[in-house]
Amino acid sequence: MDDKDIKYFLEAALLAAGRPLNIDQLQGLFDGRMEPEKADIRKAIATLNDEYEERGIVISEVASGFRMQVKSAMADRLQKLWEERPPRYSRAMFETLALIAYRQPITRGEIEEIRGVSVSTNIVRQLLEREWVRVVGHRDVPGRPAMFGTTKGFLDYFSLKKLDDLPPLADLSDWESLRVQLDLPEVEEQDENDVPVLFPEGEHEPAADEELAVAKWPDTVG
Amino acid sequence: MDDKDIKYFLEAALLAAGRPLNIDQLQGLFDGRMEPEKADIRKAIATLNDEYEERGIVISEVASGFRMQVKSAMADRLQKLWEERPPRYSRAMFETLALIAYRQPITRGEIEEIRGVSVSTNIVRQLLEREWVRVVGHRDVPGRPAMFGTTKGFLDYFSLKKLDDLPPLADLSDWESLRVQLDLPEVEEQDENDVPVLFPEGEHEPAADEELAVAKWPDTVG
Amino acid sequence: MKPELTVLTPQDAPKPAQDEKQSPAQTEMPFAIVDGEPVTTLPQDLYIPPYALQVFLEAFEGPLDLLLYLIRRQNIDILNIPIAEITKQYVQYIELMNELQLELAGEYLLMAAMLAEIKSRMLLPRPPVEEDDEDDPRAELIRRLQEYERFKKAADDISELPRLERDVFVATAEAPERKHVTKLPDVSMKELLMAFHDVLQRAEMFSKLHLQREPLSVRQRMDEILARINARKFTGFADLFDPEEGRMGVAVTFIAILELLREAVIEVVQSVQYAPLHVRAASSVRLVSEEDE
Repeated sequence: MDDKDIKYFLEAALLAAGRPLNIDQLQGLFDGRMEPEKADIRKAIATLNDEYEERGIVISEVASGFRMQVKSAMADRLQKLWEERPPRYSRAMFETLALIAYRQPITRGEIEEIRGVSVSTNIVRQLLEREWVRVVGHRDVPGRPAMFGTTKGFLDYFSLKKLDDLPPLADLSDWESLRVQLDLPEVEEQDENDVPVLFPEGEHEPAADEELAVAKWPDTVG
Repeated sequence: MDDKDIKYFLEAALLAAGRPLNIDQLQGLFDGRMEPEKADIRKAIATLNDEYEERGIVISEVASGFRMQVKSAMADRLQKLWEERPPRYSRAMFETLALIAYRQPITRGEIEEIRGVSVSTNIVRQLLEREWVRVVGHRDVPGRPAMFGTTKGFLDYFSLKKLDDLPPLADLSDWESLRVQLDLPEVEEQDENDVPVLFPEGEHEPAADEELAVAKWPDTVG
Repeated sequence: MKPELTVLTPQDAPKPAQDEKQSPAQTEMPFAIVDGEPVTTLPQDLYIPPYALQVFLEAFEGPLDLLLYLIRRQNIDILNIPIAEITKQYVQYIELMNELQLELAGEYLLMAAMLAEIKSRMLLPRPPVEEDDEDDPRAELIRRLQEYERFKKAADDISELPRLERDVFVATAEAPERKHVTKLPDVSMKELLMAFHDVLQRAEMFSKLHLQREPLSVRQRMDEILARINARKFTGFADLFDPEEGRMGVAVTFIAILELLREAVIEVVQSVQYAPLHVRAASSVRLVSEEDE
């Protein structure tokens, strides 16, 4: 095993390990016969670091050994990598938010009654954490359930000056006019049977095609 | 930003990410002003791979994008790094996975029909939890059974770029000879669109990969 | 002497040898220990000692798999296998299982019945004219075996693909000062409205609930009133009205107060007759104002 082999083997080991490896561990990776001296290993690591001069990586020595890392100047420019993709809100979350917006103050029980299914604690927490809704009081019934209302933050997010600016309920029955009013994209014609069958609640990501499912309904919702 | 900068930035990004990044994600990492063309990114990746010729790493392209990985020759020698054995999977799981991969979208009932034995809930859960398969919809028949399909994660795990890259379904011609020898009638008339058995009512459009799976049939059946 | 037989569950299976890649065809882990020896592969012939039968059966993925095994292990060109012979062997297995009082899966019995039927048919003289294809169970059996074997093979092919964690390792480098930022999902008014539309439609379809289409301004005003009052002290009823809003505004405020009263969120009190009305949050209602959160 020549110097180059040792060098590239160590490089691959550190890149594959994803954790610091100490000199004994590095040495132990070699087959007995070709095991280099520790000094050779240190020399190889130094050589690698020289080669990395221009590159974005470096082998640094930390408490538990040698670790391959991205240089900090480079890491700064890579922040986007760690911006986690925003999770998608569920349909249940949107429905809950909409009910709070239009029917506030409203309790969780009342939301559940209208939706016909239970509202998970998680959804309520999401909405509270996002600071779109707040507890405005407690209803005087057993359990003293919290009543929810929307916040200024909610209005700000949707560029509304006041709740009044939410599209009036009545207009919801006329989806077409609402679409025009909100400047929503035109809905394509689609076969009746596709949409409802393939994407049941909860198991899908709300996609563009969902508009279609909704677009059909106005006639049924007097 | 010159070619070298682009190259080393991409290298650092792929190493820092530890997961496949597609060309859009790679491009998006650059500041708007210095954003290179996609072609330049591809070129830089090719150059890096040339430079890695002697080294133990390689950038490979899988379903979700480009992935920096340790070359397999090197990986064999690095087994000692991992104390834990890689997860092992049962044959039942692979058979189920194969049916989902080649015959998607497919329901559990359809899988059981072909395997001649029931599919345990455990196997389905394992596949879902590994995120190798997902529910792509529900068949519009009583019980509305879930239809399964594979994910990009599945392709990534097995170092495939697309479903087309799966090994072709075997052409088991001796079965055909057997059929002839036994003087059996033709098994079934099957033409190019032989999918109806498995995909009733045109609930999906056979994708390119399915044609691949089906393309072999005429020889053996027809 | 009856050998000791242990059927292993995946949990207590010993760490398998490195031979997975060499023999991926049958199983990935030893499925039994017979006489203390781990069994990792099926025998090359059909002579399976009865004591080991159970474990071998557990190695099969069902009756199709067993049948396929019997056919393939003949070590004879498949062309020369009379289906009757295979049937005989399969039925022997089933009988053996019965003798050993092994729990028999229904699928195995079903297959045995199907094979028995095929066998009996073959003993009958051939009908002079073409049989109806649909009625020939041999055709169906062969179709199923063929289909199953294709996927059994495909499963092997997939299991031999290079696998992350086993054959492929991702190369990573640590990024020291990385900050985790979780972006919040974007929500559009459209999504909100669609959800609302949806829930209204469901409510109307499935319940007697009739949502009133009241003007939002009342809800808004209810909100504003709630923000101004609290439970500890009284707020003048008249103070809630802003004459500058005009007749409409006053009416909206009034309806809002009535609505809050109806929902028992507020109380209106009067110390003596004709004294000014006062409003406060209902004793049982605790209001939280947005500012002091």
